[in-house]
Amino acid sequence: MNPTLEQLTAQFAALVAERASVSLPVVGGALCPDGTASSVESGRRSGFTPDTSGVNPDLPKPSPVQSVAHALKGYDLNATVAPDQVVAAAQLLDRAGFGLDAVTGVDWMAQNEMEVVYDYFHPTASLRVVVRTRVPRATPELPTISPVFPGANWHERETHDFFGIRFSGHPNMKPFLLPEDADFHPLRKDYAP
Amino acid sequence: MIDFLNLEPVRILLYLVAICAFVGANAAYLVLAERKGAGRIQRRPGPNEAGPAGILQPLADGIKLLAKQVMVPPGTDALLFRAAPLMVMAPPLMCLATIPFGDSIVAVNLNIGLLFVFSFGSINVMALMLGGWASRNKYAIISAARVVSQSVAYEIPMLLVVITMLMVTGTLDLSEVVKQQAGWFWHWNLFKVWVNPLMPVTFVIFFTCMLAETNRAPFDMAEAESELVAGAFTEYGGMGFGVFFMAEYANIVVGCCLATILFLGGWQSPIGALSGGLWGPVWFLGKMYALIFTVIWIRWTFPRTQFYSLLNLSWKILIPVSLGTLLLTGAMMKLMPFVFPSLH
Amino acid sequence: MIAEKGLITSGHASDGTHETFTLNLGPQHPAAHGVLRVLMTMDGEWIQRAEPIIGYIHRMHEKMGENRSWAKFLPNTSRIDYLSAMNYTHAYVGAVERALKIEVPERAEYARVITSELNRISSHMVWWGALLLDLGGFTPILYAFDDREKILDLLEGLCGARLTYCYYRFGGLYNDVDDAFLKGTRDFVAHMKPRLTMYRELVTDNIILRKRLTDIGPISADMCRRYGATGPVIRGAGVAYDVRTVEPYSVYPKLKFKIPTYPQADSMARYLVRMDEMEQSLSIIEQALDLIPAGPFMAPKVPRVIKPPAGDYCYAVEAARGRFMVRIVSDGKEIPYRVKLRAPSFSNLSLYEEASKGMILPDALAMMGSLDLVIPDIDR
Amino acid sequence: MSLKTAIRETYDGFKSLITGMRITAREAAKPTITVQYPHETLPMPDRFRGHVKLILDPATGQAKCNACGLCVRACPSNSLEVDGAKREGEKRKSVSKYELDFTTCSLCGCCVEACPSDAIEYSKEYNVVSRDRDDFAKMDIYKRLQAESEEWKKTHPTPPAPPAEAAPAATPTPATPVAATSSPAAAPVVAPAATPAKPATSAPVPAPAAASPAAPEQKPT
Repeated sequence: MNPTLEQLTAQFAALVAERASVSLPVVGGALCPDGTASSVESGRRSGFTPDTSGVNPDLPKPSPVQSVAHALKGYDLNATVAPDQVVAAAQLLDRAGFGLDAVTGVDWMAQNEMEVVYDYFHPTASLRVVVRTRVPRATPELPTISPVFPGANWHERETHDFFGIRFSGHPNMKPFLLPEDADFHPLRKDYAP
Repeated sequence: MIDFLNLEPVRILLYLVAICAFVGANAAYLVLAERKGAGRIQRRPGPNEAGPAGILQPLADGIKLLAKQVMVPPGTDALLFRAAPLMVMAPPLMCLATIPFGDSIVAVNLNIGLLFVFSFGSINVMALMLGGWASRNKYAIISAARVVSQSVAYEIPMLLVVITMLMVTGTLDLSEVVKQQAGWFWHWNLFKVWVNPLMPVTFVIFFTCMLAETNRAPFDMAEAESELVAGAFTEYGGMGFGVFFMAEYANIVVGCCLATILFLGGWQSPIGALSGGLWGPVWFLGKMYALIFTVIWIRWTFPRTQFYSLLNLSWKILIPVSLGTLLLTGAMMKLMPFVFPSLH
Repeated sequence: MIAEKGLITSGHASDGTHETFTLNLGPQHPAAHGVLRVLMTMDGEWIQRAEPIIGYIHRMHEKMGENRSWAKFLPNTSRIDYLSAMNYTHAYVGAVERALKIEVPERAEYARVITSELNRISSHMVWWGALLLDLGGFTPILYAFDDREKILDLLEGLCGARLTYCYYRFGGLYNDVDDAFLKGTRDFVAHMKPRLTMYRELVTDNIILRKRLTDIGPISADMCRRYGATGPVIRGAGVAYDVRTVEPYSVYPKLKFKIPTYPQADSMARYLVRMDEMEQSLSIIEQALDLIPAGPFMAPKVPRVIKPPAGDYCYAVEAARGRFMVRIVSDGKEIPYRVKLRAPSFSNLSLYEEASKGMILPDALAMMGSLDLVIPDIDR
Repeated sequence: MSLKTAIRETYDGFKSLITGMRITAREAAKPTITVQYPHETLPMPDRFRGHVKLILDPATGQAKCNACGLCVRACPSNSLEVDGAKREGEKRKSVSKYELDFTTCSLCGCCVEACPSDAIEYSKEYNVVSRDRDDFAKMDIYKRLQAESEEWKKTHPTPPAPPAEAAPAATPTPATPVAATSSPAAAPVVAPAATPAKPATSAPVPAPAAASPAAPEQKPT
């Protein structure tokens, strides 16, 4: 009944392969959608050195879908999808019986991108899946997964508060943790209090 | 001088003052007893700073409440808002006038004392309802609605029990009820199982209804502070609140007095002897305060009931059972008429 | 009983003809533990919609993490959920250790398990008392605080603080567990067992409490999954999800303990799960006390300046309220690039709007109590 | 629900209520467990983390601290302000200003841990009160040390003192149960010091900052 890591990896590989035409280089498990910068270059630009420590060495090279040693990273599967695929990824995990752990962002200012990270847990199988996507920093927008996981409602509102990432189709994108009149997004790297 | 004291208006006036003082002192010191009792049960000393062992605490509380401004929130019905504390205090005072504390210590010995007490006791709910309604507060009005349905629900089994007792005693005169229970403690109505085998159950029903009627835990729906902040009293401050508080304790005193008279032999001694003169009030107050202590004990032991369990308890358990005892008593009267004093 | 309540509820709430009103519960309300506000649309005493509004004590711990060094963020972790500070520090310390690949000495790991479980018991005691306070029972909280005081004294003697311990360090502990603590803990375990029996007789068996919690606020396993509710909430729905076994950390694999689950999925099930967890925690502590080895309490090679290699690392622990996860993103510098704190109460509360629909007000508050919310944990 | 189960439930329920009342009655018979706080206090454990304090070097009667500033850097909330100056005839710097912003201090203990020369420790004072915000915003730890130092000088008239003789004066003894006294006007009022040998330190006087001997380059706080 419980999904296995292999199944999930295959399913995610298939999901990502849908966008094979826009297959993008990968930095440390994270996607670099501008496509022009090589991984080393973008790493140097941000002062971010690629990390392949937790990557299963059996896999040939870093790919958008990696199985990762839990002891090294704290999760088992790391999948990077295109921004408009997050709902498909959520549906895939919903069918496999996963629960939503958290939605959060990371501001990669040097690369001019916002990363959105979806954490999933499985109530019975010891599996943790991380789904990532990147959106341009100037227009951070991606679809909401709250119809699939109602728990995402609050997490997405929080992410919107902190990063200014808009989740289109969200039922209630009101200020959440910040004051109602707050026009700043504190977790953006260029925010100075 | 003696003639002067025997004049009826003077006697009434003196009793009135005494009853007011009794209610005031009881309210003040029952609060302290409540807090001390809660402290004991929770293994802490309770209030112990004001005076030796905290005995001046009620005074300090009283001064604090008196010194506070009485606020009338804007938009309320100011007249009713102010009237509610008065209305809540009046019924227990009236009731106490007919309670016989001893052989001859009674303000007005009415021959319809029981009826009098219950008719005035029912007014109480009006005051809480008005207070809650006039506060113009959502919590208060929810509480007011609860109080009314709770009061109605518990009036019924209580009166059914009282009718049972009426059948047993055959009189509405409270002094007469006590006189019938003279002698050893098995002459008390509580233990008269040959009159009605369910008599202890009847007492438990009466006691439960009394708790519910006086809004005491575990039935304190009116003041369910974790749900309704302070219920009907939310908007009251200072002495307005203080009067509600006093009335609660005065009602408990009335309820426990009634339980003492109806079931525990009033001012009669439990051991047959030592019943004359000053012993009367001693036994009476002893029994009454033991009941009040039980009320306090119950409050600090149980969580609050849910509202529909409270109504279920009344409609599904207490009313059928009290009807049962009523019918049983009626049957016993037909079958064994010789044990009933009312039929002699 | 459940059909009865269901009948009353649906009869009112689905009928659109009733006039509704808005009840603003909080942010200062005796039943909201802390500054939580719930905006309720009521039909009489029935709740049509209850929307929790949070953020009143939001402190932006995650931003604080981004402008101080890795070690300086340690004290913050005790202040997120102040009732299970040990567990929270454990998650953060564990994440950094995972990044630095530090091997923590066994003695330190056992000490962490003992203190974490003590902290879990003390947290459950506060919940127990507070729930009973919500239900109008005043006395249990003082009994619980009496016993909790013993835990706080033990932990104070160990690390000098009573609530915000900040006891774990990268690679070990702040100071060694002394014999006085170990002996005191043994005594506490012996003291606590009869007390738990007393708790059961006084409260758990009480008919009033059972009536108030049984069949109230059903939260199904699927709902837990969709909302990410963890901890006693999901275990009260019959799912044996516990980070200690699902993603084993520290020395938990070496210890034997049961994961209490109850399939009823109501408030009583969540209540019973926590009561059983206290017993299990006592058993874990007993085993850990027997197994704790002598040895160092700090890893030998902890760098003076913490600079985890670039990448992101997660570490999840089973805190008293459920799964607490720290995700750190490092860019190889002295200061974290991003610290994400995944708080269990946040997800547990997010299902409140759906779960409380059509409930009567006191039941909704009883259910809120059974979720065991800590508002600073939600607001972070 | 049949009548039998209804009666059964009523009976069990009633029994559970009686059990509950029996338990509270039993607890009521036990002695109280509270500490009557202002009248009696508990001893602080040895590892109690109060606010930070400077340690007196028993050999010299001066602070051990050499103002290296590691504690300042370790502090997560930037609560410390330390300055040092070279005294005449001494090679190394010694502390001349040690101010703690107690309003932001979270008592985490990072400073004590960071100290390389074990020159600071936790005090056992926990009921620190004052009417003046500045007593906390600029808590002068160095002033307290100076007061201790004065005491030390009284017991050691001829420096340098032999260390063995001086040792007891600085050995931190476990805190004794103390009554929280109302030290009259002195602010911050603190519980009497943990070491009974030094009664005069219990209430440091809020003296102006000029009293510290040499601090010409104090940064504005």
